[in-house]
Amino acid sequence: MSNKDDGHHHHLREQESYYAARTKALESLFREKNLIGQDTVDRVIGFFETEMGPFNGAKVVAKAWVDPDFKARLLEDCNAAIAELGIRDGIEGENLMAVEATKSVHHIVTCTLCSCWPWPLLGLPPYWFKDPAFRARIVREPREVLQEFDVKLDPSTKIEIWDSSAQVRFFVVPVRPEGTEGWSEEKLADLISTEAMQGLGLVHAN
Amino acid sequence: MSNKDDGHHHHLREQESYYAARTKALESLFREKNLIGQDTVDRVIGFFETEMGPFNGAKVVAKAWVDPDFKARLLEDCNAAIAELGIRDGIEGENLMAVEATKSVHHIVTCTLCSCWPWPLLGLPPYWFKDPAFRARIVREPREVLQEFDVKLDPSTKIEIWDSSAQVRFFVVPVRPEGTEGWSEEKLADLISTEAMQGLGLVHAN
Amino acid sequence: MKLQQYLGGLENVGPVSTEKRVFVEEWEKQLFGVHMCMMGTGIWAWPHLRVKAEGMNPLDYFKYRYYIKWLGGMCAFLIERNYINEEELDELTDYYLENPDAPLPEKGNPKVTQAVVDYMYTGDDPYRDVANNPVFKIGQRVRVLDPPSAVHTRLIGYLRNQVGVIDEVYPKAVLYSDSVPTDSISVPQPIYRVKFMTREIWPERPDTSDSLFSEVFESYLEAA
Amino acid sequence: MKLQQYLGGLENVGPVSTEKRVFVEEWEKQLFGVHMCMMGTGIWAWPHLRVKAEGMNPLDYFKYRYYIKWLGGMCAFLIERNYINEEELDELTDYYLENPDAPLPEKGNPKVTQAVVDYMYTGDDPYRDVANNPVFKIGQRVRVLDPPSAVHTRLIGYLRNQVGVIDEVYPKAVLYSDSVPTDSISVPQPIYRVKFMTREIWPERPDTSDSLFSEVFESYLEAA
Repeated sequence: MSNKDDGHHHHLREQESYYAARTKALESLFREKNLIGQDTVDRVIGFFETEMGPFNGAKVVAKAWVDPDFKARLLEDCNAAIAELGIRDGIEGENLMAVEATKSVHHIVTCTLCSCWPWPLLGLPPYWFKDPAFRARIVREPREVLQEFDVKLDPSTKIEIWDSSAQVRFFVVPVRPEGTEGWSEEKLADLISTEAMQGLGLVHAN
Repeated sequence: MSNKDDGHHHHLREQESYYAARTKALESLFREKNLIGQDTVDRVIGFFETEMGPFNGAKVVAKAWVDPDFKARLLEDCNAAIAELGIRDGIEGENLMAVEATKSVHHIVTCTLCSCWPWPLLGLPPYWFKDPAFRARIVREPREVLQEFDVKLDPSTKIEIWDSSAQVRFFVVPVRPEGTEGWSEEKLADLISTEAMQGLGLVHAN
Repeated sequence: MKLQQYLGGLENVGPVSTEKRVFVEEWEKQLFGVHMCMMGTGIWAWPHLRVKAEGMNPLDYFKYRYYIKWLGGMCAFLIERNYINEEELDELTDYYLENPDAPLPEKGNPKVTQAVVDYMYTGDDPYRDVANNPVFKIGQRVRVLDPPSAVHTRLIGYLRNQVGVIDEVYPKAVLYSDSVPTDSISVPQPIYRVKFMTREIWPERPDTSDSLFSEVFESYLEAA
Repeated sequence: MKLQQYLGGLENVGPVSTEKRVFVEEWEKQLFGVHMCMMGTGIWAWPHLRVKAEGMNPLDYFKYRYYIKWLGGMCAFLIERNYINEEELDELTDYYLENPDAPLPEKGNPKVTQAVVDYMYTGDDPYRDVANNPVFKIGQRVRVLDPPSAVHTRLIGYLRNQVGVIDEVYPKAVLYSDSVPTDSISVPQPIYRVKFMTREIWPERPDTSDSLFSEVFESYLEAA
């Protein structure tokens, strides 16, 4: 059996080398044809490391937790509210909408047709969000899928699912955990995962 | 590349050894538990080699070609007509129905839910009939699938598809090829393939 | 949606198999023999095998060869119903893997063979001698219903919500099977042959006068 | 039926991925960078990538990791539109396979980077300033239509034939995209947020008060 597995992994590594070489060939051709700049790829990756990432969403959620007026404005007009915090919108966030989780209603975001995701607030989508099995199951058996994410909901909690298919990118303000009274926004933001801001995680005070 | 292929084939052979051993284990347990006779498997296989096979269907078609009255009875009551030729029905042939292909109507039989097939006339279904891709495509794009079977229909020929799902097992009397006037039933029967009797082949005089 | 119940009409699945053989490996014959023995002695029937096939991961359903799927389905069924246990099956599999030429035990029930042959010549009569009062008549337009997903169905996925014409009313009441969970066909009922125009089912395809016939249980139909 | 258009609700597909990383191989970042460059310079847009994804063999769609599918889709698109040719791509791929540490050419268009960053901060406004006279209003019951299979759709398969309630009427006319073939959404039209009860979509599931919201183009709806 171990021989088989080694062969399998070897084969996988070979494929990855191929994909890597083909990608390199692609960028190389783009450079030759003046379709890309030498620093474009680095700048794009850096952009999602420093400018558009889940740190934005966490900042917004923490603010909403400590400032009820801000939260009201966020739920009313998400794009305008995040601008107050100096967060720019843009691609895949032209029309953002925040929904607030409560103890009785849990929100889950998915995109069964592709992988629509609120980039300005969460950066790029992680692999789980794009997984065909996740997208197949989350709309029909959300409680079973939540279990696979180790999320335990009270059975009486109602679930609302948001399946993006046209223009709006949905974003969840999760429930603020107990025991965080008086915490700073920075300290609160550190608790908030990407998953919690799409309903596949809860926020816990560490 | 050849290394990869060898590895692939080696892996396949290994799997086949496993399936073979597991099947042997299964029959072995059946024998230990007195659930099967020592000659049951051989007798079953022999049954489909000598008693229920496409030779029955070919005999029926040849008879229908040379005897219009028999053909009329066959199309009216298939089970009764084949009994005239000494062909017994039975499993997967309790309710047979023959449909006659003409130059203007071509019949195709499929079973998109499983693999319903007229065993008394054709024996056991070949692999193509059970292939998920065949079953997916034949009902929606029959002309494209016929091309993959090297069957060329006149574009004006209408297609009728028979998708078995309840009780009836369909059987096609194909078009008699030109140039076979006066041939014996035996000689005609030799021309007729299993595929032709389900609409995935035509009959040609060699 | 169970993909195996919606197989017909699935797009982009690549070339079809044109393999004309019934068995491509010797072990498949032996497996088929054991299956036929199970059928002939009443251990199982087609609906049990179909339930297993429809409950498979759809990707595995495409991936594995026909009799490989049967092998999995048969073993799972026999273990669930306690005809055999998994440990003894695994142990014996290992034994035959290491000793591929080892003979089978010279034991068994000699009466089974004839019972199986008799069964193959008899089959299963689906008709039930109960009142058959068909709701629909020849020439009538009917719409195929779209009931919830079931463990097992004989409703062809691509026919859901389609309208056809009754082409034939079968003469007797049919019982599909009451030994497996189905949507609505485990009670005797009329069946109909319904004619559909394929251009209505797949209007995006080139226009033809092609038609498609299928037998449909009454409980899957309503007047259109 | 294109399976990728009917993914939601597909049963028996096994455990979900809980991989929380965005990229699992370094080359994926580079590929994403090239993709973003294509977006920012107008070489392609999401609909082109979606058309490729929906046109894939559904088994390959499940089999290959996300960015492996992107790589295939991007290369195919660029070759079809003559941005690059297959031979040069294959040759260079072989070269970098044999020389994985060989540098990229020190060439390129220095203006592209800022254009791409500007684009990422701007995005695409789907709203069109044309008359928007929505047919449906908040609280109205609507049925989702079941149009023929299209090359590309934004109609979620499991919502076909379902009845929901209009939860929101979006204020302006939306143009999806007129650069790819769609069923009916390549003209500006109203969109609606529609609320569905999941127990009505999947009545075979345990009964809950769970609901599902989705935005639906007007041309996919009729009054219920």
